[in-house]
Amino acid sequence: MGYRYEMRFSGSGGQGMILAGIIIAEAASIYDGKMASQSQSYGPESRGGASRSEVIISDEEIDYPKATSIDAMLAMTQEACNKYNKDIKKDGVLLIDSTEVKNIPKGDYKVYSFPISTVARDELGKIIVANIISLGMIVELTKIVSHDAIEKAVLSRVPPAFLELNKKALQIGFERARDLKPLS
Amino acid sequence: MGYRYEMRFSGSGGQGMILAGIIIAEAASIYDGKMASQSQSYGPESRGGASRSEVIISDEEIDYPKATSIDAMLAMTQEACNKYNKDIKKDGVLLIDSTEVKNIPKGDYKVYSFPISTVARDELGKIIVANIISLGMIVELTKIVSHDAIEKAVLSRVPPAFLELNKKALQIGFERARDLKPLS
Amino acid sequence: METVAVKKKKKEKPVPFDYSNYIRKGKLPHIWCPGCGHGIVLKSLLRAIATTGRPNDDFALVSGIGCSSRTPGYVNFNTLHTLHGRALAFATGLKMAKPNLKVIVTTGDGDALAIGGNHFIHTCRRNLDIVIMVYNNFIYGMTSGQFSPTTLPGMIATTSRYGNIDPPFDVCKMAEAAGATFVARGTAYHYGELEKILYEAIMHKGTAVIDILDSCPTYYGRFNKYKSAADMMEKIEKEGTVSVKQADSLPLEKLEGKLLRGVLYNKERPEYTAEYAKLVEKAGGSKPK
Amino acid sequence: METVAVKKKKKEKPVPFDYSNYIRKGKLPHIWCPGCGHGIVLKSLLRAIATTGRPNDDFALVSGIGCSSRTPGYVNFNTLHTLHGRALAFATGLKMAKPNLKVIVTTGDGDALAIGGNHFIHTCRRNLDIVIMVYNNFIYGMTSGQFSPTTLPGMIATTSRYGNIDPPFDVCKMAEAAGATFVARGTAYHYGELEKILYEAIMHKGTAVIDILDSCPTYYGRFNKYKSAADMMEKIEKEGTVSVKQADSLPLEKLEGKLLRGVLYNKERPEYTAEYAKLVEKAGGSKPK
Amino acid sequence: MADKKKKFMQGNEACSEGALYAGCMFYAGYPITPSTEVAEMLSVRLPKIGGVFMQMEDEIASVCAIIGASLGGAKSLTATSGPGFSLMQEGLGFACIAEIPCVIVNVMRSGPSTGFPTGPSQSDVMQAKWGTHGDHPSVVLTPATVQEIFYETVRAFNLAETYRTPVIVLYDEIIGHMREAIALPEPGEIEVIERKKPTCKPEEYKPYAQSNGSIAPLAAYGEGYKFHVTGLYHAEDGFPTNNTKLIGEANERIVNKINKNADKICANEEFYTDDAEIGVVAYGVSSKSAKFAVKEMRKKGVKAGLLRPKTIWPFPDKAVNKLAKQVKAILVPEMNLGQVYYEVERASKGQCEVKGIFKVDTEAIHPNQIIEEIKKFT
Amino acid sequence: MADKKKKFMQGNEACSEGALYAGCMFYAGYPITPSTEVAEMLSVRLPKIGGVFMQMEDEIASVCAIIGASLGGAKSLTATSGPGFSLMQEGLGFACIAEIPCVIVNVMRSGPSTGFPTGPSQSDVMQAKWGTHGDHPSVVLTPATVQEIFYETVRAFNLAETYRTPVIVLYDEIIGHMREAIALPEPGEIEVIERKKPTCKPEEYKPYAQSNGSIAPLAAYGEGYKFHVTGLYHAEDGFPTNNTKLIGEANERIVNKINKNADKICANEEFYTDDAEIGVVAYGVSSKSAKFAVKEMRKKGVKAGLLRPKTIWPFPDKAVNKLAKQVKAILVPEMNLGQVYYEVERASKGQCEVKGIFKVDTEAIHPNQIIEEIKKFT
Amino acid sequence: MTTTETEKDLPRILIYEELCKGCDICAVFCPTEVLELKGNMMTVKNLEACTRCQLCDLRCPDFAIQVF
Amino acid sequence: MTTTETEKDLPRILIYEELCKGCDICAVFCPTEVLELKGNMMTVKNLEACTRCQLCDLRCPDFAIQVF
Ligand SMILES: Cc1ncc(C[n+]2csc(CCOP(=O)(O)OP(=O)(O)O)c2C)c(N)n1
Ligand SMILES: Cc1ncc(C[n+]2csc(CCOP(=O)(O)OP(=O)(O)O)c2C)c(N)n1
Ligand code: SF4
Ligand code: SF4
Ligand code: SF4
Ligand code: SF4
Ligand code: SF4
Ligand code: SF4
Ligand SMILES: [Mg+2]
Ligand SMILES: [Mg+2]
Repeated sequence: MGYRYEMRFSGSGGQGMILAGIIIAEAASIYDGKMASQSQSYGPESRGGASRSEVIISDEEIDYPKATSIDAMLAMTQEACNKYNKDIKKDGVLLIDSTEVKNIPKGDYKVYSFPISTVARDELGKIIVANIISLGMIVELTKIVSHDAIEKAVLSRVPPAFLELNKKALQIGFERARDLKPLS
Repeated sequence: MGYRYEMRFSGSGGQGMILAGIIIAEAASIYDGKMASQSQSYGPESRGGASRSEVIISDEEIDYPKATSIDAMLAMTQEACNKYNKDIKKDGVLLIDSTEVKNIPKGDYKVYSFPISTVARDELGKIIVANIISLGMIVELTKIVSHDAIEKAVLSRVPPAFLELNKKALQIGFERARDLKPLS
Repeated sequence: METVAVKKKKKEKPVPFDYSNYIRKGKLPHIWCPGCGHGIVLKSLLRAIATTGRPNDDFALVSGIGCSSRTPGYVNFNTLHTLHGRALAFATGLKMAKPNLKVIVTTGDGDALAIGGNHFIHTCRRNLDIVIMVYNNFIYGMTSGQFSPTTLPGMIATTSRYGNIDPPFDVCKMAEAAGATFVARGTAYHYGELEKILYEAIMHKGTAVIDILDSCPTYYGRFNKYKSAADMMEKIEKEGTVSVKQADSLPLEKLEGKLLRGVLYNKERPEYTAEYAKLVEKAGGSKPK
Repeated sequence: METVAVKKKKKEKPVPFDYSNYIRKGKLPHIWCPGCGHGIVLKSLLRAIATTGRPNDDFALVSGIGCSSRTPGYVNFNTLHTLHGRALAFATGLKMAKPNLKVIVTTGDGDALAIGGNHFIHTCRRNLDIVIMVYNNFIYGMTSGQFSPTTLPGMIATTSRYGNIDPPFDVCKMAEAAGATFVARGTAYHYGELEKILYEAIMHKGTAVIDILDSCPTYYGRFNKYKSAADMMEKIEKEGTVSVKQADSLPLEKLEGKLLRGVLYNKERPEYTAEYAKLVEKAGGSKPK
Repeated sequence: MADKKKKFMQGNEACSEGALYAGCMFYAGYPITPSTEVAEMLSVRLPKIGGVFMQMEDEIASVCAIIGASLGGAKSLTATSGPGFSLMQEGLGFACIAEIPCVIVNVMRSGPSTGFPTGPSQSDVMQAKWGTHGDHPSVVLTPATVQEIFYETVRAFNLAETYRTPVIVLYDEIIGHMREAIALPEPGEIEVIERKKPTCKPEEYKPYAQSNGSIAPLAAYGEGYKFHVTGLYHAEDGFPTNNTKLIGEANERIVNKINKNADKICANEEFYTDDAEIGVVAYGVSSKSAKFAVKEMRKKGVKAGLLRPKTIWPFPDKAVNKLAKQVKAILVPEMNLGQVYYEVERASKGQCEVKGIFKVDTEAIHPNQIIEEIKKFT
Repeated sequence: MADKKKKFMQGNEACSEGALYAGCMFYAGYPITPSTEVAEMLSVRLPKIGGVFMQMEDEIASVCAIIGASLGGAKSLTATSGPGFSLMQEGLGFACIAEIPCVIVNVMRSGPSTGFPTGPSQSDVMQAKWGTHGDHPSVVLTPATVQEIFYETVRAFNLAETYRTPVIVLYDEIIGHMREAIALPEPGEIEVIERKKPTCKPEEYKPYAQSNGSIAPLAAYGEGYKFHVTGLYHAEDGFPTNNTKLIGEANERIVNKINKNADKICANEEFYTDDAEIGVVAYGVSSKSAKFAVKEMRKKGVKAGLLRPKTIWPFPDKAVNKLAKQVKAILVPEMNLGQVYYEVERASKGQCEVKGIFKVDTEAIHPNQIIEEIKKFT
Repeated sequence: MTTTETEKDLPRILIYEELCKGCDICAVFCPTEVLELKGNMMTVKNLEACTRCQLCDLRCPDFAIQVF
Repeated sequence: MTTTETEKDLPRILIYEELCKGCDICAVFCPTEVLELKGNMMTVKNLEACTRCQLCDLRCPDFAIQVF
């Protein structure tokens, strides 16, 4: 049987975590020819609170769509980080937005820290593209989908007026992740 | 085990067949100290159409409240007579209102015929007491409850203004049935 | 037509209206009690439909549950007898799926206004092209005489033995407030006026509500000491109402406690199927063959 | 109160209203989105309740389901958060069982008028002593922005991407037609006026309906290109309305397309629990200890 | 000569007498055949004792109103039949999750939809358990005589108060409209359980507090406790929670408070089951036919026996299983197309043959029909 | 490089795509989490093809409207979740007795009552069979993947038309909101069954005619047939009847037309059941966990096998019974407190142990939970 | 069905026995007292007086009477 | 919670940080432009100008601002 790669995107409602999951799953399944499924969970109001989006990528039919042992996780808020880090597997990847996450969880996995929101605001002037920057970083760190696929997937999901902005955000993500070292 | 006496009162909706059943069952159970149950069935509109009321009298708990093998039946209309005469047992009693029932069913039971409605209208001036006349007749013919019990039961169910009328109707019933012979 | 009654010895030979094209063969007698007004209302409707000259298949009669709701079973149209209170919801689906059908809902005061009140106000709000005939006999006839949302205070019903304390709806006021664009009141007694109102209602494009004062001699009549079906028609429908036309010329004290008859409200406003057709056009769609 | 805003440099030290007696400890922040008008409405209600001087335990707040219906969870009264659309039915049972409770229903345009429309008109009909606050934000907020029975034609919602074609209810007109004896309209923007109306509604004996124009910036605002929560309040609540008092003195063209604010209808009519008490007396019963 | 203690009355009347005996002070309903007499009688009786009778706009409003009234402290009741019962399902679920005692009577008629409104059936018995969405507790009583309707209505109120849950009394048109002489007990003669109210300080009151399986007292509104009730999953204090653990526990708790007490809630009549070789499991009107049949068979020396559940939900698994061990076959006569039959099949675990006797033509099952089937196994 | 034939979409979106593929031209609904996306998507798509999208005042109106529209000749759909599904029960029964094809989607959330609206569950599966009053037919499909939601929605319309009955598509929030890439077939690629319309003369048309079990064609209103439809029991001509024999037959017929065709309607996936020694019966989202678990166990050499019903009602009695004969135990993982579990217990007839794995905390059942249970039997 | 004579110019009044329920409405509202209820059946008592105004037909709830 | 100085006769404006959702309503409707949104948090920009009119409090949906 084939492989099963599990990812989790977590943050607070409104940070685009679900969209991030959708984009990477679409990149994998539509543009990279793999199998992928994306699912999520949220509070009773379907607004606000900690939110998470999970993506499974595989080369065969995906049975169980939820994370069992996570290969890579993104945490954009402290609350989400605390609540959702438990299932990261040994040697897995945790990328945190250091703008928000101050207490770094301890675990048997690699933690990458980067001020994603700050960069989004200061360098791109739009905090809402923080999720796209993170996508670039996660892809660069994990190589789970191709640059080409993720770019196509991002561009197919954003309104025309924001194409350039998102392209730039993705590139920033790729670049900054390239030299990033895990905390030790 | 004890006896089980089954009666059926049938006619059209509005002829007081259900009331007749209630009265005799009440006579048996409240005033004669027996067990009795009364049940009925009617069409989807709970108005009009053929209607029937069944009474079971016994000296022990009554399990099945519907007629299985009828000891005595009253038929006030042709339709009811045709529809409901099937279950009369051998040597049972069928009393028909000859004002309405012209085709007399054939069976292994005794048929008593009497122009009940005509007498009610002509002698008492009120067709609605036809059911009370029939009660008197049925009681006289079957002796299933005492005269005293049926009288009490009738009087407890009618408005004060009509006490005399109903008393008279019942008496007429007793009397006319006394000398009535079954058709042969 | 009413006036014909007082002209004496007018012996020209009129031809009685022939209902046979509209009544389903073998379905009469209907289940309604002797003297029940529902039959009179039905006949007015059939004459009104005849006046339109449209074929029977152009009409759908939809009802809920109740004595009044038994109407569709007797008549030779597309007929649908549904759930208590839900006639308008079924009718809405049918009308939207087949906008060319003229949909007429025959319903009771209980069916339309008690359990069905929500569909009533929402149909009016949308101004969907449906005729709503409320056979208003102030009681739940079918279930043997409980008070309804139109029963007047003080009246007796099986669940108001001490006299009803529930205030009644004014059906017409409600219909108008909810958005109906044709609102009228008729009675079974004024069969001819009713026929005319129903004809207008059918010709109207939009939600048409007709509050039809009607009588249930078996329960409402009996409980409330009306002497007969005719007595009820006389007291409730004839003496209890005054036509809008007459109302203007009557002194106020003569109007007291009386309900107005006739067309009470009649306005044009975009009708829902028409609006929907525009929406389809906007979306780039077109009705498929 | 509005006028205070324009008086400059009026620096007396007023004491801000203290909500702590009415807000349940530890329940804030509430779940409502940034800029959601529901919080403003709630605050007006709490000040109105305070004005009555009655203890908290005299009040029951009942709601259905929706963002607006979350109100009871935050406040220190007898509180009941029920089923979508059914708040008034629960409230009716509660009020009849405990007539001394002042029952206030906090509901939304969807909760009260879509699924709950029938209970709405029947509560009004009975004139049961309940205050019905309709937090009218023209949308189903809780389910993420579908159009509601008060959404104006042309507006965008998740189920009306081509522009809404459903005509809206006039909540006040409906309430009056159905039988409510106190009918008013307020807005979150006019918080002070609203507080006064709510106070009057609470003091009123009978069904009191308040149509409260309110805003959902997250959906209605975003879909319909309002710039901000404040922008919605400005355009819909401030510019879109005129108070009944001002209305008289304004030229007709200034009133066009505007909704009236203030108490629109206020009449005495027998209230239901009072009528029921009379019925009990008539039947020879008396309230048991 | 008249038996003073006995009154001749209809099943539906016995139901309202039972409610009054149990202390019911609030009725809300919407008329529907064949249950309407319950409402009609209470509309006369309740005002006489200062109780409330409300005719609501529909059945949804009715069930919601009785829950509201119950929160106002009144024992409350509604009665309906199939179509109305279907409409009450959402409200019923609310009473389950919010744990509000109330009693719902369903006098079964012939369905689905409008069906044959004046005809009897037993075809809502599975709906009575599964009709509302989500996992929920079900307590459903199935009296079989007029007298028993009285008793079981009292018991329904008692169970509702004991377990803080809605209880359903389920019988059919035949029993509802049947008349028999019944004995009305004097006050105090049979037990009436009153609602447990809190005695703690208001600040300390937790309306859903859990201490080893006991059921928290329920305050009435307006009596100083000012608590919160919601149909969302909630914590012990009654306020909504997003905590998935608490949600899971809350759901299990409301279901288990009934299931774990099944032995106390179940009540069966065993009739000649001791030595039975052929079993009949029947409830309500069909158990009457079955009893008749069993008696007849016993007269003929056939060892037939009847197990008659008076509580149909929770289902008497144990009793049925025991019977299944012992008999060759179990017959299940029902006025439906097979409902409790499936449960008997399940609980029998293949230990004996299980055969249904189904009838949906709106006539009661004739005892002979059962006798014929019994004979096949002799 | 992109796979042109594949589209990445949500379960609820696949449902609306399936409906459109099947020829649905009418949707009426009332928003409710987590089903709302079906409505939202169809509100955009239907007008584009001249179809009708109606947002009704509530769920009762919605289900009634789709039945009305179906009588107008349109294939029609509504989608809802628990509370709305409870409200639709009476209407559902009408569609059953009047035999009007339509499709109802229930995206299950956590209940009862409001519960936890954004949380998944599988707790309406018994309600889907028994929710309405009276004996009635039930056809309920339980897809388990986004792709399958598409297929099963098409199949639901096909079954509705074939058997003239309402069909329910039942899945949970997880699958409804999950996204996967799915293949949308070209028109004609999978079968779409159109409604059989009468060809006889209008005078001769009997909308409920019975000739040896075949199902009568259904005319549309306004197309010349002028027939009568009622929720009362009716004769072949559609008019109400008081004839008890006809009533009984009518009720049996509508139930049997489904039960007798169960083999055609049932559809199971069998996964390693051939030689299985431990069986798992699971549907919907729990079958995903189960499959994962079975695969893991097979890797370890444990002979586990999964039976996955895609049609949950009529229940796959035969398949379960067969499995029960062969295995030591059947595990039934469900996101509820035991529903299909009881059916498996019943159908197994005591031939093997049956054990439920229940979870109602709104989190999917973890495969490890199933693995642990499987291990107990090895 | 009973029908009155049609000789000369007299009106012909048709009463459908199988439909008439004897509600008396036609008789009460007949302006010239032509009709009379006998038992449960409507009958013609004074044909001469009939004006053919049709009120009886128009108010009959049961499709039970016609006048030609 | 941030609170502005109370020295002299200056108003004291309390903004409850854990409650403020940064909706900007208070600032927009403040007649004297005392307030300013910074990020997601309301702040005081010009205390001097405050008239203690309370409009900010009265229109704050979140119980997040008070002026003494
Ligand atoms: C859901 C439901 N509730 C109640 C009933 C019982 N029911 C049938 S008809 C009716 C009232 C009918 O009254 P109305 O609509 O005024 O008609 P009428 O019989 O007076 O003409 C009622 C309560 C039902 N069939 N279905
Ligand atoms: C029976 C039922 N149907 C649908 C829903 C879903 N639902 C929850 S709230 C809501 C609408 C709320 O709108 P409104 O009452 O206007 O309140 P708002 O959120 O706008 O304040 C809907 C449709 C439900 N909970 N129950
Ligand atoms: S019960 Fe009343 S409404 Fe029904 S048919 Fe008889 S008279 Fe008419
Ligand atoms: S969604 Fe709209 S109504 Fe609901 S809390 Fe947010 S802003 Fe308010
Ligand atoms: S036609 Fe006129 S006059 Fe002649 S019987 Fe009829 S109502 Fe009387
Ligand atoms: S009105 Fe019609 S039904 Fe009534 S008595 Fe006259 S003919 Fe007969
Ligand atoms: S009190 Fe008035 S002036 Fe001061 S900050 Fe608030 S709104 Fe501005
Ligand atoms: S109005 Fe309240 S919540 Fe909004 S920004 Fe001002 S203080 Fe914050
Ligand atoms: Mg009526
Ligand atoms: Mg709203």
